[in-house]
Amino acid sequence: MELKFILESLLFSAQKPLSVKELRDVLAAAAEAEDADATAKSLAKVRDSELTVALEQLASEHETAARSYRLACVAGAWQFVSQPEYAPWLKALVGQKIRPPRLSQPALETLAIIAYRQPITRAEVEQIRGVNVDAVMQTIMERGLVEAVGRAEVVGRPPTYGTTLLFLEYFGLSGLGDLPAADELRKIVVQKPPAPVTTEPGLATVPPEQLALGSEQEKKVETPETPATGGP
Amino acid sequence: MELKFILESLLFSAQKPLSVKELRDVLAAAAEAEDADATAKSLAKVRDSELTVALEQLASEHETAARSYRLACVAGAWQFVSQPEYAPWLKALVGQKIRPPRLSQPALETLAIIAYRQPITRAEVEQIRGVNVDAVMQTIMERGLVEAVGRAEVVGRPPTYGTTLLFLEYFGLSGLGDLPAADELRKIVVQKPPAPVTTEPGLATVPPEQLALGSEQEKKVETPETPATGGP
Amino acid sequence: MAEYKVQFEVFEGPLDLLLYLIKKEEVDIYEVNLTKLATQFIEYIDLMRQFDLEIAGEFLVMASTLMYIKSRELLPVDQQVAVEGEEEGEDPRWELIRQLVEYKKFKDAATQLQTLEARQENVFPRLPAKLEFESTAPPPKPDVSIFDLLNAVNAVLKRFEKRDDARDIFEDKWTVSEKIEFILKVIAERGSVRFAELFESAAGRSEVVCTFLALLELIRLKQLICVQPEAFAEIEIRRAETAPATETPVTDPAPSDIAAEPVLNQAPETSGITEPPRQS
Repeated sequence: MELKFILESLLFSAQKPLSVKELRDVLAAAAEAEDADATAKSLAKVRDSELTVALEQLASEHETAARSYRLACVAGAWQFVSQPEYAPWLKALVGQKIRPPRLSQPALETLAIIAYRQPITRAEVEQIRGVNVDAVMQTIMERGLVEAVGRAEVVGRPPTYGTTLLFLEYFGLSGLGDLPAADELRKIVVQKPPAPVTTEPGLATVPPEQLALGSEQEKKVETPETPATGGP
Repeated sequence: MELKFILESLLFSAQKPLSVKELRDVLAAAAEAEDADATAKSLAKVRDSELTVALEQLASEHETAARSYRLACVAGAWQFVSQPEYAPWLKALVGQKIRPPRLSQPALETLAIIAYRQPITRAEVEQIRGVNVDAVMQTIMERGLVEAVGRAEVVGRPPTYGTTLLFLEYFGLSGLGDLPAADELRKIVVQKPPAPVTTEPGLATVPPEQLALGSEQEKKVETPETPATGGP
Repeated sequence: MAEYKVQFEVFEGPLDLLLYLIKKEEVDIYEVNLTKLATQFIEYIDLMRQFDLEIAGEFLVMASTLMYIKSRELLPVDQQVAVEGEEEGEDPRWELIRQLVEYKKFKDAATQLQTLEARQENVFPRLPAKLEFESTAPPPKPDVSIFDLLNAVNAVLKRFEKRDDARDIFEDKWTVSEKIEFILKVIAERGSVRFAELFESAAGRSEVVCTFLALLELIRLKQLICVQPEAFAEIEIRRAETAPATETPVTDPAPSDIAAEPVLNQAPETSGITEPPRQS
């Protein structure tokens, strides 16, 4: 019996999404059952990496099968979900999905900044958006999408913010690496100075030449002195 | 979009087996939705024989796929079921103590207010918390911790909310009188809304003594008992 | 006028307005004529003024930055550096363009999040019927305790108090540090105390809050722990074993009969709260 099918049967029957750790626990529990057979016992101490490989293989098999559902990893937990195009009938079956109202544009922008740049102070977010973000921060914190995660090591030790698990769930992301255009925007995060974060937003932001841009634009970035304007 | 995939998505997401008639009803309901597209409308009056053909084809496809589950028809109702050989792990899954996700701080605060002030309208909760509570109310209602209990006798007759038995279980309380420091929160005066009064908070909230209390607890609230612990 | 107002409010800030103006010009951010942009921006602000619209401070700050850039542009190139005495890289034009590029990227990311948000509305998780096997284990204990609720109460009280200054105008007689002393004294004398007792003598909201904060602080500092000997039993406060792993006996002056009760005493590493043993 293959591990992947065992995992599949678990995810198929589970009442909620299961993380790798939870799956591992179930396998361990099954191995300890009185009537555990050789297969069950052999999976007593399966490694997380093996589980992840099996899960990813499963997901790709289901993707290939192109049926009306797929195996998805959301916020680090795996579950079967329907493909969005079948929503009209599922709505008729189970009723409209209960979801909080959609987020406003300012809320989405603020969330995007926090998601890619976390941990980040409020001042830094304001610097990027160019406006005060008090109200919008309250909204997204209230909705549990963002939380205080620590304090910046600068004068005043202002709180820093990050996204929550609920954020990943809300947008159906498996993790922060799954953020759209993550490669491009997260480059900024990686290149941020590791320790002493600063509230001086100019410093916390990477120097211009590190902004990931198309090669053509990059060239232009490196020579900002050339006035783009026509001069007097 | 093929009929069989639509049926598949329904059976895959349904919590119980669905008969051909039930499936037909769902298709008919989807066809009547305001935003029904051409496909949805075309399935308004699909014949039972068509459905049966599609279902049988689905079942045979899943049989061929030989995964850990299959589509079965039992007593005229269709459902996806797991293959019996995975029972050892499914038993372990059911036996696992999987904790429901933690409640967020906003959810806890909202719960606290409802617990102490029930029955209470949403507007009153918002007044105490000072923020919109739509999203958070939805969460705690979905979790079965709070339910609508009636309507306030004011203009608009907005629904009032109270905590459920599950709430008591969840927090390990024997009754509402077990809520700590109860008097303090009950005393908070809610200001009347400035504009046309929609809810009269004072009326919608029961005085503390009317909250269902066990007789023993009632005594505690009124006359602090002698400490149970031995003196020095 | 109302129509204009709607239009103005579409812009979420000066950067948003600038991006809009650039987009209208159909040029790349890097190729935009900043002098022209400055003129357009300021015209826009003037328009807002004419309609007596409230102009957010951020727009005015941006307007002055743009004016500054524009005025620099008017100077001959060889005088610019000399006059400003700026080092290279402090060019305000560059700073503005960098800011715009960065903001644009996040604005695009926000649009993608919006797409994901809409998509999630149409994704339905499989919710199978509950499996039934003969021996069902007791339901899981939720990962929450009465203290989570108490914390929440406390947060509400605190915030309410802040907003409530108009009604209760009397001095707070209580401080958290006093209450910390009080609790420590009681515990030192008696070994343990029932949770409710700590609040019985409280005269008002502020005292409850102070006592509660003091208690939370002591728990946080691992001075005290809260235990609930069994489900539905009263919560007790007692001194925390400083080294829970090694079971060092505490110097407890008066070990009461309650202290002798069996207690599932886990190390109070996170919340200091000990969960009651599950009855099954």
